[in-house]
Amino acid sequence: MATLQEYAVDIRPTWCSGCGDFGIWNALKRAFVAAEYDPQDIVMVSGIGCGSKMNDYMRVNGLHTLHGRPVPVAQGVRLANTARKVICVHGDGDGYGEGGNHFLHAARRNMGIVDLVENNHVYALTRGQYSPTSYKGFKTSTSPFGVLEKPVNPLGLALSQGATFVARGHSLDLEQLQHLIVEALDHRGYAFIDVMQVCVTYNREMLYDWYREHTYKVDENGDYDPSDWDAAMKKAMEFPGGDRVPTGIIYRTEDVPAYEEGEPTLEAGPLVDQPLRTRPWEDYQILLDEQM
Amino acid sequence: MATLQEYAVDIRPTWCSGCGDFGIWNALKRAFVAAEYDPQDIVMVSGIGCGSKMNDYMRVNGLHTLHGRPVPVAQGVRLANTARKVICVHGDGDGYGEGGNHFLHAARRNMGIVDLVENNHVYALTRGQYSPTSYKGFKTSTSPFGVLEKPVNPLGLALSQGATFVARGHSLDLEQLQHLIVEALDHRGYAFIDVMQVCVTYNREMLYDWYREHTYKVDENGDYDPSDWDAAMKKAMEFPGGDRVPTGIIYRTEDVPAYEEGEPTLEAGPLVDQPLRTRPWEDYQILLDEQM
Amino acid sequence: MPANEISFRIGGEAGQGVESSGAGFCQALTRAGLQVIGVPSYFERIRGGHNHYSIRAANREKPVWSVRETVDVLLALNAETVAEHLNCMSPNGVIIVDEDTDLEAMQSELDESDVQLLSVPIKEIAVKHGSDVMTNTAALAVAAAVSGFDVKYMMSVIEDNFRVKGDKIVNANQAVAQEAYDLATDQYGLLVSEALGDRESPPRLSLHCNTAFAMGTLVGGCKFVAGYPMTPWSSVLEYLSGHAAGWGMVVKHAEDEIAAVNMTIGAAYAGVRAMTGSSGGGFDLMTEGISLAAMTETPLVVLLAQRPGPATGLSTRTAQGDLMLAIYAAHGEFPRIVLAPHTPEEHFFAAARALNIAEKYQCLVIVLTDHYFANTVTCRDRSLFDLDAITVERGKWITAQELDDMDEYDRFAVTDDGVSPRVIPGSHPKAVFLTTSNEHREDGHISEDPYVVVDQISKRNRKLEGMRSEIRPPLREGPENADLTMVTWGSTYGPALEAMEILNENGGSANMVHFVDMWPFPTRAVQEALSDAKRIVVIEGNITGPLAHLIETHADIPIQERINKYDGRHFTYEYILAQLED
Amino acid sequence: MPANEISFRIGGEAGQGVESSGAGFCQALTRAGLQVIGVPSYFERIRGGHNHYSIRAANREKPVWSVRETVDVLLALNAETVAEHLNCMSPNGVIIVDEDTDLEAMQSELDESDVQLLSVPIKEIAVKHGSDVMTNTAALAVAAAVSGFDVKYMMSVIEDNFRVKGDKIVNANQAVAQEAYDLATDQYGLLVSEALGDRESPPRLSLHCNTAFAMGTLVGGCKFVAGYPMTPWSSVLEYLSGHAAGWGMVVKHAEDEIAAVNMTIGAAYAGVRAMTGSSGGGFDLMTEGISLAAMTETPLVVLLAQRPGPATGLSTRTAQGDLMLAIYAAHGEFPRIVLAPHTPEEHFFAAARALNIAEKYQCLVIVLTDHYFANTVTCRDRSLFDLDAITVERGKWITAQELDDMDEYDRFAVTDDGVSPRVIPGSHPKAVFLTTSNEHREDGHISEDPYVVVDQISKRNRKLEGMRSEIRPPLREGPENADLTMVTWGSTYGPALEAMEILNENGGSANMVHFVDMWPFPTRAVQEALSDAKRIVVIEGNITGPLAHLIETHADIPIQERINKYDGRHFTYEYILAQLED
Ligand SMILES: Cc1ncc(C[n+]2csc(CCOP(=O)(O)OP(=O)(O)O)c2C)c(N)n1
Ligand SMILES: Cc1ncc(C[n+]2csc(CCOP(=O)(O)OP(=O)(O)O)c2C)c(N)n1
Ligand code: SF4
Ligand code: SF4
Ligand SMILES: [Mg+2]
Ligand SMILES: [Mg+2]
Repeated sequence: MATLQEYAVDIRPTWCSGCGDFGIWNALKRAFVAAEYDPQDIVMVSGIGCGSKMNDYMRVNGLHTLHGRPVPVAQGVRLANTARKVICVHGDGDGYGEGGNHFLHAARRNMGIVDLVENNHVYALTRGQYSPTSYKGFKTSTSPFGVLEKPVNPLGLALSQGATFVARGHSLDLEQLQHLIVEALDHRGYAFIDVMQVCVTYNREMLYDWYREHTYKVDENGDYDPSDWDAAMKKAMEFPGGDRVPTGIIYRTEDVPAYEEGEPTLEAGPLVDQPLRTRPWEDYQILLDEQM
Repeated sequence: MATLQEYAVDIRPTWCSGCGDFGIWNALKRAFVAAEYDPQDIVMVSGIGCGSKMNDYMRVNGLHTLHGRPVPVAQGVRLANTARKVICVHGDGDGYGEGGNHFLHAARRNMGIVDLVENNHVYALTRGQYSPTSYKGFKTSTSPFGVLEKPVNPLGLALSQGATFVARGHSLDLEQLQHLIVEALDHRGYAFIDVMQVCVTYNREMLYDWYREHTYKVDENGDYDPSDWDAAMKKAMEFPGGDRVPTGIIYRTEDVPAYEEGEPTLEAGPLVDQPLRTRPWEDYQILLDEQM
Repeated sequence: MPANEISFRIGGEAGQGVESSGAGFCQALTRAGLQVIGVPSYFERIRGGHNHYSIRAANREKPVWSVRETVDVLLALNAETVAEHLNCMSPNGVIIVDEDTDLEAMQSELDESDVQLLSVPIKEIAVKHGSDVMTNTAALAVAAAVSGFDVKYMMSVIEDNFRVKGDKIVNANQAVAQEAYDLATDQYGLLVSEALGDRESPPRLSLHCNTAFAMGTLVGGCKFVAGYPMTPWSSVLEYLSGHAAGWGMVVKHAEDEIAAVNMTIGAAYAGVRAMTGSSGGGFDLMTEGISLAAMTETPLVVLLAQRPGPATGLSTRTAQGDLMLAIYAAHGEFPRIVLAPHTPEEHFFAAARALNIAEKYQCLVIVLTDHYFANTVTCRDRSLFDLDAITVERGKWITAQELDDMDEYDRFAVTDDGVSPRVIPGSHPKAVFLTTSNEHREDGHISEDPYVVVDQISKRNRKLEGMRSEIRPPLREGPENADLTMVTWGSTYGPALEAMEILNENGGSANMVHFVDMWPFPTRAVQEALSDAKRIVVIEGNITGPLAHLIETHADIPIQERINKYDGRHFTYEYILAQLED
Repeated sequence: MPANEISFRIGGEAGQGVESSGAGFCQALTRAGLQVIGVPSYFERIRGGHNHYSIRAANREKPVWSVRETVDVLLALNAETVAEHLNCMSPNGVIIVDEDTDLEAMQSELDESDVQLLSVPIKEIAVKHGSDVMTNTAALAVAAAVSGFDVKYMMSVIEDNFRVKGDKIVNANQAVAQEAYDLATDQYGLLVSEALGDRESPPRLSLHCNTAFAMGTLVGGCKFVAGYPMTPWSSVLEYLSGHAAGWGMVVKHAEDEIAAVNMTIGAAYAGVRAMTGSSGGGFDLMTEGISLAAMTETPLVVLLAQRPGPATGLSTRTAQGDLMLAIYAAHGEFPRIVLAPHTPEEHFFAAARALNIAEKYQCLVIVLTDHYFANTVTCRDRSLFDLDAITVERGKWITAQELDDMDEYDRFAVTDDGVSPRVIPGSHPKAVFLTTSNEHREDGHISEDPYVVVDQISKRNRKLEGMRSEIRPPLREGPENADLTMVTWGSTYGPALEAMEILNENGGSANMVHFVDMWPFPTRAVQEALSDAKRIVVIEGNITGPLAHLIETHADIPIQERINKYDGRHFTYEYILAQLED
């Protein structure tokens, strides 16, 4: 069984002290241990942004890609090697801005990857421009008079496209976040987690106090049914827009097969383990026969 | 007042006979006339696909762009000239596949453009591959064993991102479609119309009979309230997935200002009509002063 | 009409099956042992308009490499076809039309010409045995009859191609063909100067270059393809979609080209051979991904299927306008290979070769093709597609044994040749490492240290030396010393080759230097091949002349004469001959 | 230490305000009439790590064009700074630290060196009057004191820059500065060989090249900018976001670069001057859009701000690796202009010039800049930014009157120079037309007619002639005949210029050929400038040497010597001098 130590590397994160990414970092490592994965088993694909440096600070198979593109890269990894657990980690600018198209299609594609978005409501690594989740009126260097657009609703988007696992955590509740990640790792298809993340430098309006006041757990009364799509959509629409931020597993169904379950070639096992030429060498003459 | 004649050009559409794009073509022209627009007033921005050739067959200011990109182009046109009515016309592959990211952001941006998607559930111009709206199991040259993904739900997507006008028409009901376009033209912000379109060549499972059997109008009983968001989302989720296809204005609110209403520079009128240098020439010294 | 060859043309509306009829007829001609080439011309529309398909078939040993502009036998599926192509007819050429075709508008022109107009009840025959969609079959059978081409070859193609549709369709089509053939034989007999006949030939294929390329990826061990439809790349994606299951390949039609290239990179990183492709516009969108592959040293094969640009351009036409793009696309500095196959078998081998080179150097390989190649049917000896000639070279890998003995595995170890041994991520307890698009240390972790930066950039660029060794010199065709040297790349090969042969047969003196591997530019070989040339003419399907430019700038050989064609249409040997004379 | 100049360096963690202190100090030095340049060096992180800022200030008439690698006065905001830069100190150099800085680890090294270590209670002073964020102010004041630089210039900058934060902050900072200055003056006095002093100078600006470029777009009448943040382009987007309202510009931070370029094209089509930009990765994503602009003949200005690639590379470092990309990016064939300004004023004028050229030829203009330019503060005479030198040339437009008299307006009329008169779409009953990315007729409607295709392609490519006339020959600096000719472009200008001056002052014989307009390549002018050169050294911030390559291939001048630097760091004159000696 893996231990936290095995996930450690000899590199100090470059995040600001107090950054919510530290919490996510810890939750991820703990979840991997809790879910009994070895570092070998995991491919962590990230984008570009502060939080996308996550895999530089852990011992896992890491693939730090391009801004906005980790989701298709992760899907390629997954299709090539279904023996690996593929987890995507990236920021809100990356996931909902530059990478919005991949997000929407990942939600309906339902490939077995975990997609964790570190949603600090701002472009942090590029020093504080507004992001697709910044609230209307948020003032930044690219919105000196305040953002004119409604923020993206990531949960609503995922749900509307048929996502089968939709959750929200935040970087200040490690225990819940770890739980969400463990559940996501266990999900059959696309497991989406929007993680509201503190950015102490560029989003000083959403710090500890803000979270304490605004977040609540959907299952705090024990009466929330995450298999109820309508209820889930209601929860999704509470925030952004309203004042209360629901967290927890908002929606989940295990009834939908993952994309790769339907892919005929993968019936023979992980692609990377299959021989380069699957069929007996003589069979390849068929390809020529077909052209005669 | 403009007449249908004024919208005519001397070019025969290249569409297959029986193609639903003919219906949309007629509905558009009639709507422009009904809404009392001159050809001069309209900029029709299209993508690439069978239906995106729309503006080659009409006398309007046409901008036939790239596959997947008409929406940002249209937004640029709109910001540069708010005196024009900007209408985007493109296919489902264009709008929901290649252009998905622009769609999702247009919905929340709420710029005053009409966005009409000719949704024939297939890539027609490239000869029949599956599209993001093709139903699960649809067999095409790129899905010989049937599509593995759930189709995109365009209405749900728009609604989840705060779209202020969401409608569905189909290419066989010209009257309704014309009405929807007229209403969309009259809308303050982003007016989205998903138009289910017959493709007689590549989607032979959704022809006239299919439409007759499956479509219905949300307001057929006169008791549908398009300002009720929850009801709208319910309608949106009926199709794809279910067997009945709701049509009509699914959701509408005029309470949300258009993006351009909040843009300070446009308070002085359409950008293209403003002088290149807005301020007195001496004022430009201020720019230098700031750097001293 | 040249002896022992016939130039056919089939014309009609889009949707009338012009292309499939043409390709099927090519197949029949190929089965008869003839030399055949078939080229469609079609508009960006699904129905209507005017499409046509040109076939040149010759009863000779030498392959035919180009269609002819003049037509010997025209199958006019509508009146428009007659109007459009009447002026291309060769003396005493034959035009086959349905008896109901209304030719009144061009009657006087027809009367003035010497064409033999055959008004045949082809539709009636079709409907009699099946339905009017079989009219093309009837027309082809008539063409066969008057050309002295045995209908039995048509019969065998009908049987094979319509088998999936069931016996009824096969039988009906065959009945149509037989009746039309018999009627034409009776009524007209041979109407061309010499019967086409048939000949003993080794087994041959009749195929598109895109198909050949796609086959090559399967044989070459490619396991993963992601792409997005775009003419003329789509047919590769479609062929492979159809051949994935059962052939151990996963093919994904993605949401856009950006997803496609990034999925491909993900799969290649995970350890499988992977490929993507597009045409210019989609390729543009892939360039950031290409740059990611370069930084992460992920092997990547991209098929760039050219069509006329910029932007949407002419989506169903051909061009060679993206050579410089292939060489310089994507930001940052890194070495790459650009190949430009020129025959079906070269496309076949190019796929496998590209996969090998990409893995050997963990680099980008772009294969340049074009719309002409994608859609032209060529008959080629089956023996040219020697499967055993395709080997798999996967480059440097580190073994589990070696890992066991290592302290730490460095994915990006600085090596003399710039190539660092790979391993499947996660396949061994020590095979756990970071791969990043940022500049990085040997172990893969991010670094901004200037010494590390220099080491890694130098290492990556050092691969160029090895990559250069993969580059083949330009091919030389024809006699060693000649008065005229035609220089070509890609799809100008065939028309130029035929032009050269005709020149030399007629007492001229011409040879050819044909580029197959475009980049790194084979400067020395080009200088060798061209420095003694007396008259160089560079022939390209573009306006700016990128190859001429590369030769001038890189090999320092002045190019005085160029033949550039950029009307979206392919070259023919007649066109080249005419331009040479100018 | 050279006479009458001082090399300062401020070092500390990211988040300690190293850069803003540096830039502010540059401003103060500029106000004192000195010649100043300031260059930051920072990591891709928001807090922590080690950043520093180098300033060179000289009391002379000649501008300073390069920072120095040796440091005369080091302001070490933490101990790490001392450790990192100790070996760069010039003889008797001064190091300023807070008295609480723990230097134990390097005490012996310090003892061995001849540096003058000043341990000053700067934090205490800061806290006393305000808070510890004012420590930098105190440190700067100490540096001023020991350098013989009057604190009053700092006072004026504090007043202006902190005004928005209120009087309290202004006063506190000024009190901190005064106390620290007085203390250092009392305690240490002048510690450098010569007091920096001040001098009478014409009014000057102290600015970044990105700022200059952005200002140029405003003055040049640009009305619309869409973009997506990416270092080092972001600061243009940010400056313009801040200056849009009130200056008649609309600026849109879009969802991605693809949206950005397409919005820009939409706006330009609609008739306003429009611009976008990015760094390499974002630029890659824009290339399909660029191709759309080319086909639709929409004027488009793109700022391509280089940083080291491929992929993410080094986001906060500098490089000149995208020249060939700028020249060849985007599919299809079309002419373009590539400009490479080399000073703040050139950036300023390049913006306006690019907007003019783009409209005159309805073409693409790429302006190449880089991370060094984006972040370096240079002081320049205000008179160099002559607003009246910026004229607006909008190219060919058709008037309402002309339209009245016309049968039909052809947006893409074939003309001799390839440029067709424009009109605002919909601005006149006859100004209603199609613009399409497909090949098209003169009236804009789609066409596949081969003659139409050839006409339009020729027309578009014919613009090259006019565009070529816009290209300026390379600049020549230094004496006419020299033993050494340094060839540069972009940001190597300054360091090479200083190197040249030093060489010539020391009895050497060097001159410079500096490229300002990169493409179409000014072949003839290059040959003129270089064919008699005795020893050519091409100096570039990249590994493959694209400029050297262009000179060799296009101007046929062999390049034996190159100085290439690709560690992500900028050049200095010292580096160039050292390399030349090698
Ligand atoms: C194609 C491209 N565009 C832009 C950038 C610049 N960029 C790097 S990170 C980033 C935004 C980061 O925001 P987010 O994804 O929210 O991550 P955060 O830093 O907030 O964690 C941007 C725009 C890039 N690297 N590549
Ligand atoms: C970047 C890019 N990728 C791909 C294409 C090829 N392409 C042209 S139209 C089309 C799909 C058309 O489907 P849709 O948008 O649904 O329109 P339809 O033809 O069905 O009306 C594609 C993939 C292209 N032109 N550009
Ligand atoms: S800038 Fe924000 S997101 Fe980035 S490391 Fe600092 S706190 Fe975290
Ligand atoms: S292929 Fe389909 S969408 Fe295209 S023109 Fe024909 S019917 Fe219409
Ligand atoms: Mg963020
Ligand atoms: Mg479609």
